[in-house]
Amino acid sequence: MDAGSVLQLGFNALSLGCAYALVALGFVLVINAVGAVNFAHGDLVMAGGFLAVAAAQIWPAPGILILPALLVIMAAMGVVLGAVAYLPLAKRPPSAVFVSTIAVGIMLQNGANALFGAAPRAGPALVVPGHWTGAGAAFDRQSLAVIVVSLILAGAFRFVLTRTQLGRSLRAVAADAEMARALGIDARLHILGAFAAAAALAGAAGLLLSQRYFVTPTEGTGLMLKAYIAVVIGGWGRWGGAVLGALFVAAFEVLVAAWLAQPLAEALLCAAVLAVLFVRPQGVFGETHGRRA
Amino acid sequence: MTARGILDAPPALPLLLGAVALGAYAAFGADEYALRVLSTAGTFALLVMGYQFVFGHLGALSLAQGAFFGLGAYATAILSSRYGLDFSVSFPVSIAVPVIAAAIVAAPVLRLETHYFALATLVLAQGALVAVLNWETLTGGANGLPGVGAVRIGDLAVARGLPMAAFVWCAVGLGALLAWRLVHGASGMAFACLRDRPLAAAALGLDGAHARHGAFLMSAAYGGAAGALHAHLSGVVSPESIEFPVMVSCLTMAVIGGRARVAGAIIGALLLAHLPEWFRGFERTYLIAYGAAALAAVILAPAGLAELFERAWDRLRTHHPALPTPSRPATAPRRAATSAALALDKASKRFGGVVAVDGVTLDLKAGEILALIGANGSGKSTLINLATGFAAPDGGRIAVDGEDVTGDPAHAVARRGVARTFQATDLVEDSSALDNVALACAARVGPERLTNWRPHGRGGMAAARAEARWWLARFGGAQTEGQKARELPAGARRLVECARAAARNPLALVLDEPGAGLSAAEKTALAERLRELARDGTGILIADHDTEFLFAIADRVACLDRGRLVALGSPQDVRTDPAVIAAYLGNAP
Amino acid sequence: MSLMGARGLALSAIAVDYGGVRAVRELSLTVAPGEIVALLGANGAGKSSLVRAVMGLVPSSGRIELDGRALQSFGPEARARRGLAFVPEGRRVFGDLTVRENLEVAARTRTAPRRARLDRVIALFPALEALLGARGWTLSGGEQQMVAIGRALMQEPRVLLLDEPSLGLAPALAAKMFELLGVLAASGAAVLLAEQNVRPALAIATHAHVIRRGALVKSVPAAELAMAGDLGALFLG
Amino acid sequence: MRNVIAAIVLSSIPLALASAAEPLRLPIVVPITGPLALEGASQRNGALLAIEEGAGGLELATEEIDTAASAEAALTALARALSRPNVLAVAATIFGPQMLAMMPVAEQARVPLITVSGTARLTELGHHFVFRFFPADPVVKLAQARYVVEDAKRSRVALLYQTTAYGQSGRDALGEAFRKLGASIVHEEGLALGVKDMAPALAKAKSAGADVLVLQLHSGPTALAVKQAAAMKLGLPIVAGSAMHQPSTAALLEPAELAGVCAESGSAPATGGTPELERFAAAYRKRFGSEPDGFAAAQYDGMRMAIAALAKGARTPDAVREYLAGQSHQGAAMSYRSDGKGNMAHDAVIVCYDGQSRTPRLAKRYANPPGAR
Repeated sequence: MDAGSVLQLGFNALSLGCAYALVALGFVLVINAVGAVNFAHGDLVMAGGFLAVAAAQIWPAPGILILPALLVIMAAMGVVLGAVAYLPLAKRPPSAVFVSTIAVGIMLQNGANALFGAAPRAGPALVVPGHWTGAGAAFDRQSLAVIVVSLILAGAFRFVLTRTQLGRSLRAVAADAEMARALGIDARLHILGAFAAAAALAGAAGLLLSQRYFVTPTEGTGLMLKAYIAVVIGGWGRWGGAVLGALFVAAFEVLVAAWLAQPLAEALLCAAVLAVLFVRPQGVFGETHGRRA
Repeated sequence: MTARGILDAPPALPLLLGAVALGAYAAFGADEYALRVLSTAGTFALLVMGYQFVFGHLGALSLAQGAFFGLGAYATAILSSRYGLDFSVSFPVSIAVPVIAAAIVAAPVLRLETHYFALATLVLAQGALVAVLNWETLTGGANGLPGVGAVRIGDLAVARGLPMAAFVWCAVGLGALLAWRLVHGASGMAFACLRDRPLAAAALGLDGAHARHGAFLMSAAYGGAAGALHAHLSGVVSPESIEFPVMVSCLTMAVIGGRARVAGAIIGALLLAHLPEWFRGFERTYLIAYGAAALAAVILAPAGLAELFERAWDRLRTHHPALPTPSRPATAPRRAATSAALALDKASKRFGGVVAVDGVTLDLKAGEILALIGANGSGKSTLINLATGFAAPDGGRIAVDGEDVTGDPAHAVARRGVARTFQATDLVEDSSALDNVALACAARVGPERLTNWRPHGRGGMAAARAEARWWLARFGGAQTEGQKARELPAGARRLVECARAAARNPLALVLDEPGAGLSAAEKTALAERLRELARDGTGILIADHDTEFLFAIADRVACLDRGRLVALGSPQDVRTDPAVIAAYLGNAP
Repeated sequence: MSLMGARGLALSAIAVDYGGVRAVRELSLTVAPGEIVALLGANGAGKSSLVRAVMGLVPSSGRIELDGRALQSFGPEARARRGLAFVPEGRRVFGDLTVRENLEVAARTRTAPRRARLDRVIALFPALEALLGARGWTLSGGEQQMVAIGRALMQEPRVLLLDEPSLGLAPALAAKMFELLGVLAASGAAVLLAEQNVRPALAIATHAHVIRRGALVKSVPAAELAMAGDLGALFLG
Repeated sequence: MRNVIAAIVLSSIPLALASAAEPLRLPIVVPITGPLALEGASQRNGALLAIEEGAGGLELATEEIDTAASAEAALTALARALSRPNVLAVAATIFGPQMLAMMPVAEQARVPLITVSGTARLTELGHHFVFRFFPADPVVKLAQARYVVEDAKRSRVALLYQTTAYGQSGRDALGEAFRKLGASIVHEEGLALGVKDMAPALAKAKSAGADVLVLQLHSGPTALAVKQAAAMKLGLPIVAGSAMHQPSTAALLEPAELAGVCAESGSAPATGGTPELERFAAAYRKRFGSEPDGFAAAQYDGMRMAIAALAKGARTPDAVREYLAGQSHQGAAMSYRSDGKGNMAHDAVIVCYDGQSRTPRLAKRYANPPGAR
């Protein structure tokens, strides 16, 4: 394979990895906020994709203009998810939340199938189509837009978490909800906020993925598993780790698959994850301190 | 068994009624379709029963149960459709294959905890799926293996419909009986303790790693059996049999039915296999209704339907089973062979930059009560953890009855004859006070027996309970013995924990703040019991904040200040020691 | 006993039950603005339960009033917003947040006042300035304690509740901490201090209450108790 | 909980009432959820259209029963279908492993299954109650391979297939066909259903020196591969499997991206070609508001043939089976006649996109290609 192809594949992997990173960030947000895995997270990504498809039908605008409205609608879905599938089970072991979110995922998946049908759908293009060529590779504008939008959203996410009072409060609730309440922070509201933000990120990822890779009702579980792997590789509960983990997963999917073969890449990813777990059970980048099991 | 006797065995009557109702429905009320759903529910019931060992009883979120199911199904499909082998051969092999796979991965995987364990098992399952999809010569690839015939044992073929449903449910019945025998009584208590209170379990000498290993293999065995039956029921085994949705169904059934009850596995499987069928009338949206129903079930009965029914049944029963007559322990208290039941030699422990215990040398003589005092943060708890194996010292040695146990895990130290209580009482909340103590009685004779995954008779637990009543009464807990631990007030919990530790007849009994939450009268009674135990030869190391209480019972008092032993001597001497007063009242500014 | 109109914190017949066992028995006391009230007693005596009950972190019965307004129906977050601040046992600094974030998160106010408050806390604990970017979990015990107290001060509370603040502090650091509480009280805060480090607590307190098994056994001006010769007996029996 | 009980009671009412009147039942047992729902929905629509057209005054009844994704679920769905009285034929799943599970049960119940599944093995196991109205893999894959070799004049094949039943069955048939035709497969790679980026596989195909790209992928992945090949300017002609002829696949792509792409199918109703097919396509568009594909047409034809048997007086499933096995039927897509094993369809078409529109033109028709039997 020539250098141009390698460059091309690296570019593709980066674009895919950036979209996965948004998925993983939302996933890790809920883990940090409530200490439980949201099994419906992949289905939220799928829902975001279909919402983008529907929005583009109503208003045929570039995806970038649809994005703000999508974020709002998805955030509302996240609040509902948190209120229905988490709050009633807040005092139960995390496995109860696993199952409640599995149930919500089933509803989302079949709801999408009933509303939109089973056919894969293409979301709206983010920007005007086109590409630049250079160094033997084609840099698709959509993929570049995916990278840019992901970076902006991940950056905004980071900014909110680290630079705003809202973000600090969210992280304080995640670290020690009781202490946060003693500081005057409404823990329930912030937990719902975490679900809202996670769903919004998932929806954004859904929009970004839907144009290039299409969206089908059944793809949620696969995306959830990828996010799960990314989050554990990156160190349970670490924001930066989740992003790097997502890039790692995408690199396997594209680069290792190109080097060897797709099924082999999949098997090797499994092996790599196991190796990481056995050698460094706290993840490649370590686990956040003071996590709640 | 008399009618009253049947009522006494809590699960027997409803289970019997349930089985009869199920049988009547299958035999008279069900058409082929209903029998199919019933049979499918049966295979899942077996799968979930297996899953309960690892997920329910030991609380480890394995995501490999679906893979075990798939491996069993593929083993049956390959053996019976390729080689036409008899059920009597293919079935045991189908159980063996996942068990062997589990045994291979167990050592590294079981070291991992919580979500790391979950992900490792998930990734292994994904790996199995990739292998099944791509090793086409063996597995038929994505097309799978068709032509798995009906169950055939010798000349006897089990026909589709009622015979197969009966066959599956006989297997469910046998599996349930075995599962129940494995996890009821003392073993069940031991698993509950390992799951909910791992520290207390280690203090009782229970080996968590060993138990998890066994549970993982058992779950694989049940998964393989369920997969084998599934193969015969479907006639085709394709990768869908090993894909993630199988695992998701299993987990959902276990949570909705009940994590650690055999009946929960059956109820969960029956309900979730039938739910989508009930909603078929909604046609294209029936799975949305199914999801909503599953969500409602987990919200309304978060501890599982089995427990919901159990509570309702408990409320219906007006009388409670008679408890066994208290009996004195048959074994004599252990005697230390050397003068020091427990000895610390220059033991040190540091956390980060802080030295919590700093070169402490201390002997606990057999038959002596040694009090440990010191302000909060002075290192008492760390010292106790070092002495009982709950923390490994950074320097120095620890010996029990003259034998070096430095660095041994807590359960091994406990097995040498060290018992302890915890500052925050560490009881199995869902068990009665009596059973909490009975577990210690059962664990005294061979704690390894409780977690070796072999069926046990009923007798053991009855004898343990009888003895536990004696211990509990001795520690003033007679009137609370039937109550669940979580319903007990703090003082009663302390006493149950003390009784539990004492019931192990230890060489060394280590008590961490046993007096907290006790009334004056209770403390007096406790002091009396401790003196008796000491007279029997037990060495007692006791830390408490109530110095009045300590000085009254101690033979010697040791005072810690910031990790160092600042005083050791008779209560009178220590009481007036300036170093002790300084340690307690704080250094003047 | 009518507490209406009293300034500061007034507790009346506070009782805390843990599953049938009384950790605090019908306990009443007041803390006026500018006053430091020490709550003394061995561990397990009920000091911690009382302080947590006042903050709303454990359910209790009885009346809790701040400047004459009843608080007991509010959750902890609402009590915090009404002027209560809490320094918990074990500090409970948010490990994943930096020191600056730990402090800022407590100031539920606009940016400008928040910055001013931060400056004031730094002025009180100059050692924190160099640590502002450090994560909570990397701090030593003493540093964490400074953060925990600083965090409470960021709320500009009218009532400061402290649960064993000197625990695990080196003597010199503990002394500084106590000194600081005096400064705070002088600026008008009501301070309720649960402490087992008796002498330094008495040195700064205006009033002292000794608790044993959940009940008040002695309530006297602090100076009086500090003079008493039987101080050791109170704890060592 | 009360809702659940209410749902049980409500859903059992139709069961109880059903036995009162006895319409002729043609249940539709196909995947309408899960990863095969797209193909299953085409089947369902085709069958529904056929049943709704009626049978000259006969009272027909149907019921959609989802087979989801597993063989086990398919068996349960079939058992549910067969639990009603008067079931004369079943529109059965496109998914091979599900068919393999259902066939012995149908054989035992003596009810014919009318399917469009391509899996070769279905009709090689000696079952007498399976009727396949879509050309089997050996037929369509041979057509696909012949088009590559004979019309496109290519001989160095890169073959990408899905690691699913559809992909692996098709790969086997393609491999055999290319071997027969003397073309060499220079690159072959299996792709999982969740794979998002096709670039690695395409790049390898190119560097292996292939002169044609042959796809045996599902709808979404086919579109992805075509789209990425266009973006990469791969420059290879693409001859894809039947998923490419589905209008929902073409809808994912820009017409320009489709230039030079061909696909096999049993028929291409969206393209039309014969009056019968155009009439079917018009009726389908009117009823469902979407474009029909070859699966829908084949399932429609199969059900129409069964209904023709009813119109001719067949009142037992055995009689319907006999009619299907012995008679010929002029359907919308082609004329059907059993080869003795239940293979009813023997024609295949190749359609190609011209880069101007999303509707392909008919490039080649392989009527009853030799070597298919």
